Amino acid sequence: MMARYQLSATVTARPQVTGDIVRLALLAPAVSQAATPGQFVMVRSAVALDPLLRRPFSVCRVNGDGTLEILVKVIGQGTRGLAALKVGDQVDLLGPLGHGFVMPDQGRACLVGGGIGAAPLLFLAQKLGERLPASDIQVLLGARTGAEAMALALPFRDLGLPVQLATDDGTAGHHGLVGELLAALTSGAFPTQVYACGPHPMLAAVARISTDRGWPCQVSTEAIMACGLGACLGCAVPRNGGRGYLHVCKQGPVFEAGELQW
Amino acid sequence: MMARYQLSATVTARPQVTGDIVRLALLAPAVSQAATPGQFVMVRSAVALDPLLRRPFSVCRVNGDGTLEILVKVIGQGTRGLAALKVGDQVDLLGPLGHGFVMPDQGRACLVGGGIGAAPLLFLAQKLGERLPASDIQVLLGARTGAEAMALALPFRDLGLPVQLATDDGTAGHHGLVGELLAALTSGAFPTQVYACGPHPMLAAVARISTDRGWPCQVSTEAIMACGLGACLGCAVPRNGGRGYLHVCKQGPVFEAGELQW
Amino acid sequence: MVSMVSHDLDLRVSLAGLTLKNPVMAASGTFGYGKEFADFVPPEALGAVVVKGISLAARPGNPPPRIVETACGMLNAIGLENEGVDGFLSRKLPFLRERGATVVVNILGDCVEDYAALAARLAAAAGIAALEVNISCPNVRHGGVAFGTDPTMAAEVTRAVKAASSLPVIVKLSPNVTDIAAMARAVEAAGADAISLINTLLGMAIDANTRQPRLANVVGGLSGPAIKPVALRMVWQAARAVAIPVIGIGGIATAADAVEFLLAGATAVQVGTANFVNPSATLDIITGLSAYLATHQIATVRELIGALQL
Amino acid sequence: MVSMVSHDLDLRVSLAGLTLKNPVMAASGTFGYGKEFADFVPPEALGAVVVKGISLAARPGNPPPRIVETACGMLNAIGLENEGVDGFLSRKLPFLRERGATVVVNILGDCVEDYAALAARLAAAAGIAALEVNISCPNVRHGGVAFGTDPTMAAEVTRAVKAASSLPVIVKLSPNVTDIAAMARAVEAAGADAISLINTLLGMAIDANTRQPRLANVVGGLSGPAIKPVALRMVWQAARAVAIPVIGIGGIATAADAVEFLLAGATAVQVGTANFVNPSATLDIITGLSAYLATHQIATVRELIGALQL
Ligand SMILES: Cc1cc2nc3c(=O)[nH]c(=O)nc-3n(C[C@H](O)[C@H](O)[C@H](O)COP(=O)(O)OP(=O)(O)OC[C@H]3O[C@@H](n4cnc5c(N)ncnc54)[C@H](O)[C@@H]3O)c2cc1C
Ligand SMILES: Cc1cc2nc3c(=O)[nH]c(=O)nc-3n(C[C@H](O)[C@H](O)[C@H](O)COP(=O)(O)OP(=O)(O)OC[C@H]3O[C@@H](n4cnc5c(N)ncnc54)[C@H](O)[C@@H]3O)c2cc1C
Ligand SMILES: Cc1cc2nc3c(=O)[nH]c(=O)nc-3n(C[C@H](O)[C@H](O)[C@H](O)COP(=O)(O)O)c2cc1C
Ligand SMILES: Cc1cc2nc3c(=O)[nH]c(=O)nc-3n(C[C@H](O)[C@H](O)[C@H](O)COP(=O)(O)O)c2cc1C
Ligand code: FES
Ligand code: FES
Repeated sequence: MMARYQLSATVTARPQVTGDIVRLALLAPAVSQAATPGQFVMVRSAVALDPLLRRPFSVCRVNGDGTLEILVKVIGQGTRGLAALKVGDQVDLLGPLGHGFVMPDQGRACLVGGGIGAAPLLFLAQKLGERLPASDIQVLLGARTGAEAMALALPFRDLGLPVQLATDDGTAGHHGLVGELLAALTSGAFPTQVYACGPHPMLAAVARISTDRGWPCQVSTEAIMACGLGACLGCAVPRNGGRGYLHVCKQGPVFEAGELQW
Repeated sequence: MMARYQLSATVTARPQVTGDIVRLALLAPAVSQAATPGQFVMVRSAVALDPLLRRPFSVCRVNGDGTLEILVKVIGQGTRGLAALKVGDQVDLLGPLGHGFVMPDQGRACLVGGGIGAAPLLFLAQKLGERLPASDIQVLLGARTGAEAMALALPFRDLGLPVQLATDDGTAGHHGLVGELLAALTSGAFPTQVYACGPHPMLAAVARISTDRGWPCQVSTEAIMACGLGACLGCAVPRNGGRGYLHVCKQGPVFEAGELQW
Repeated sequence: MVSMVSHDLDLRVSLAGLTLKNPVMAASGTFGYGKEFADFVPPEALGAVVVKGISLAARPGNPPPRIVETACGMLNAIGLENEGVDGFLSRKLPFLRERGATVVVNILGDCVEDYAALAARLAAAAGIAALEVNISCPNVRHGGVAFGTDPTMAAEVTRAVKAASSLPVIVKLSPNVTDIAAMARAVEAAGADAISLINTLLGMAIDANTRQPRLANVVGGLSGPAIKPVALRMVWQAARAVAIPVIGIGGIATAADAVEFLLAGATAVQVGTANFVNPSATLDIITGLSAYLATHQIATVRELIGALQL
Repeated sequence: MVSMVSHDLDLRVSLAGLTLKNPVMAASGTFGYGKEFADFVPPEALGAVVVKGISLAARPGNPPPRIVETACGMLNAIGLENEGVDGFLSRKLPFLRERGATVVVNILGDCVEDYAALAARLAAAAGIAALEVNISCPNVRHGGVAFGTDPTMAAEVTRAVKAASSLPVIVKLSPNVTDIAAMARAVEAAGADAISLINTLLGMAIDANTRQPRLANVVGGLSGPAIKPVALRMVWQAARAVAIPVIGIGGIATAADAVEFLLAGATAVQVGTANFVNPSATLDIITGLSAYLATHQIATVRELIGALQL
């Protein structure tokens, strides 16, 4: 088991990514150094007891200066509080947690992200880029609008990776689902490993397409969490074949698509 | 019944008064205009549900620019949160509430404050100054230390009022209790009305001294409050003579000393 | 796409023979007698105003401290301070009657006869829409606890109140019981026209530094958002146990909270502690309910009652 | 004037024939089997580690969602997922035994015989200090609710467990009852060496937008700071009703919270939901207790037990 830390981290930057997504850079050298792609951190900003529980966020980038970055999309009370943080504020950070992506040393990787699901894929792309030539890493991103898709794609493009977009409203890239981009890959571009993160229906589609074509597929999943440490058993997801449950915070968040019931 | 308001007020200034007291200036023209000395406001700063209830604070000054000021002494969670506010932050304000000081048009007033109890007396001094010559308004302030006493006395002195100090540690003024300053007044300086605010034992002493000498005495009291509107009946204090209870938020916070059981 | 409250939206609900203009009531003990909140809420705008509990004779209440804040909630041990039924009728009721508010009078007594006498007295007065029988307040040694935790005694009080008055009778249940469904069934069988729940959970707080209880009464009633999950569960259980309407109470602070209780089976809700946090809470919830209906394109709030999807 | 933890400060308490190095235990279901928290808390530093509830056979638990946050608390409906007693003994217990932790095993069954069989099985294993009998978990239809809300059945389980094993037996009470003192007396009479309380309050949450329950199991157990006032009241009532030691549980997150429970009559406390908020909560509370003793110049934590000033 890797070391995990609980510490107070300072917000060193908080650029707005889209209307409802901010990027938080958190100074936490130990966590930043220990994290691997697909792992997550649990964050709490309240001084009071409401909201009570930490909220989980994928590590989306680590920097040489000891910071790690997360993308926070505003959903409810917890994320609203985090998105309202200012540079210099402190958060309570727990991590790195969970089982991340397994990375190959060769082959072609295809990263498929839906909306905020792009977050862990960015860190993955960062690390894959150290192992594979950029031309062997494809990135497919789906988003609601072109503006959101462009904003999410930007850091991938900064890594020199080609990104294909799909948007719900057709204002950038393919007008439709990101799974359709995956399904449309031509034989020369077939991946030897698919990585996916996004809303459940998207993951289910990507898992089905990958299984149909015989492409190994790793998915990063979500569940409501309390402890993040494998203790509370709150974060259960059904195991494939009806044989009980897996726990997202410990056996996941990254699973082989075949391990889960879709 | 005077009009009462619930509104969102902006913090326009927050000077630190002493180590654990800050002054908050809140932009709330309607409340600022309606408030009379001895009245209070209830303030809430949390966006979350903890802490849940508003906290009561005496109006300590109103300004021509539509702001009112409160002094906040850090005691627990609620006051800690309020003291951490920054200029530009919003608070939810309810007020003005309660029954304030009754002010004379002639005679000699003596204002006796203990620590943070100076807060409502400042507003009182401001308004008394419009009715009485400064030489007929005496201010006696008690505090733990000289530094605290000086800080609390400053705005009274700015009004041109003479202030006598008593400190627990003897580092300014009389080494002892503020009640002793009252008891030591000489006949030429006898007040026709005593006004007091401070911790319960101090109020009890001031009430006893005043009663002994036949000086009318109004005290501003505290109780834990929920509604501030006379509805919950939480803020009860025993009525003199064992005949039930009075309610601080409605019949008070200012009472004739003789109304209360000491 | 929520526009202003549309006039087509129907917030009316029927309860114990009454038609309420909307399902949002102010809970007993948290709204005084309406006048205290009149700067913020016109009492006639509410489904009903449930007044502070009234007894036959005036009661002074408990010594202070009477309240203490807890995590997302508060404890109170007011001790049922009130002016007595005569004081209520002469000094409190007229304001609400003149405003045209729907008035529900919360009553409490030390014995069955007290409840019956109160009911008879109030039935003779004009301007009262219903009685709410408080058998659940945990603060007073006689009355409260005993009636509210025993189905037989609860039924007895219910029968006595029904017999003494022609007003609709709402029986307010205590949550401090093993089987809330049994309590609900008992008072239904005894003739209750509706039930309301929950009253406060019995709780306690201690000052670690002084080593003393934070309430002079030692124990008190827990209310506020902290208790909402327990209240919602009990409303759901009670609503499935009886055919009479259920009024949901406990930690309701927003329109979404109110919708949760309606979905669980409540016909109306009462707002208590939230009035202290936001004096306009009841009005805000009414507005929020209209917005909810508009957003979800539901014509009447009655469609929500018991509409939980299992 | 609080200096570092002085070696003169005595945090030891005695309980059910055990001497605990301090009164702070980790509560069942919130601390896994100790290993999950080992990066943050050496399990041997705690008064005891109460492990997740164990049944005879493995249980898969409830479908998700299993948890939902509520105001200052959370609901859980884990459904008692566990590997069964064999899995526990072979895969979970060794770590705690090797670390020298004081291990309390929380057990649960569907019938009296299950409890007896579990007790016998665990009594034969090395490294177990005591059993905690979970008669109170509200999540499972058989077992849980019925045993924990009926004094006769609770007594029966207690007797069976005592008869089947020589280990000290702690019976963990459910708060979902009218009369907690009666439950405490019933299990004391049946031979319990100590009682622990409270388990979770039965609660519910609904998503107003989807109209569905937020837990797949519909109802779940409420825990966290929200329930502290109820827990403290029940601990106080139970401690006055029985002579055996009481372990206080419910919303404890700070040393001050722990002191409140000790003052109310608890000999030790368990920390549950707070472990999720702050993985070091148990250690922080131990440190805070030492600081409290130093500040108040109290030589032993035992002086606090039941020292509420009425
Ligand atoms: C391993 C993991 C990694 C994640 N990575 C990111 C990320 O990089 N960026 C990001 O913006 N979000 C991420 N999330 C989702 C994020 O944790 C939730 O959006 C957040 O917890 C919602 O909190 P809230 O208080 O704003 O909403 P709440 O008010 O708590 O809930 C709003 C809604 O979201 C649901 N929800 C609550 N908590 C979770 C949760 N933990 N997972 C899924 N749904 C939940 C609730 O059921 C509810 O319907 C991740 C979740 C997991 C489990
Ligand atoms: C009419 C009135 C006017 C006041 N004016 C001022 C003022 O001008 N400046 C100022 O700093 N303070 C004033 N106070 C006191 C102030 O309201 C309390 O200090 C504050 O509510 C404490 O909140 P907290 O969350 O920090 O402490 P908590 O954590 O809530 O409590 C800490 C301690 O303070 C006690 N306490 C809590 N609330 C109150 C209360 N309302 N009154 C008395 N004791 C309480 C608690 O019992 C506890 O022992 C006034 C109180 C009243 C009733
Ligand atoms: C200060 C206070 C006083 C109360 N007085 C009464 C009362 O007189 N009669 C009664 O039936 N309930 C009384 N209650 C209970 C409330 O009506 C309500 O049932 C309870 O507070 C739960 O709702 P809430 O969480 O919205 O506050 C009182 C509650 C509070 C907080
Ligand atoms: C996720 C979770 C799982 C739990 N599992 C068990 C269990 O297996 N056995 C048991 O007796 N209590 C269980 N409990 C109850 C706790 O041990 C404790 O009694 C309760 O949570 C109240 O304490 P708290 O407010 O400190 O959490 C569980 C609680 C939670 C939150
Ligand atoms: S979040 Fe607690 S086990 Fe996964
Ligand atoms: S604070 Fe509610 S009546 Fe005074």
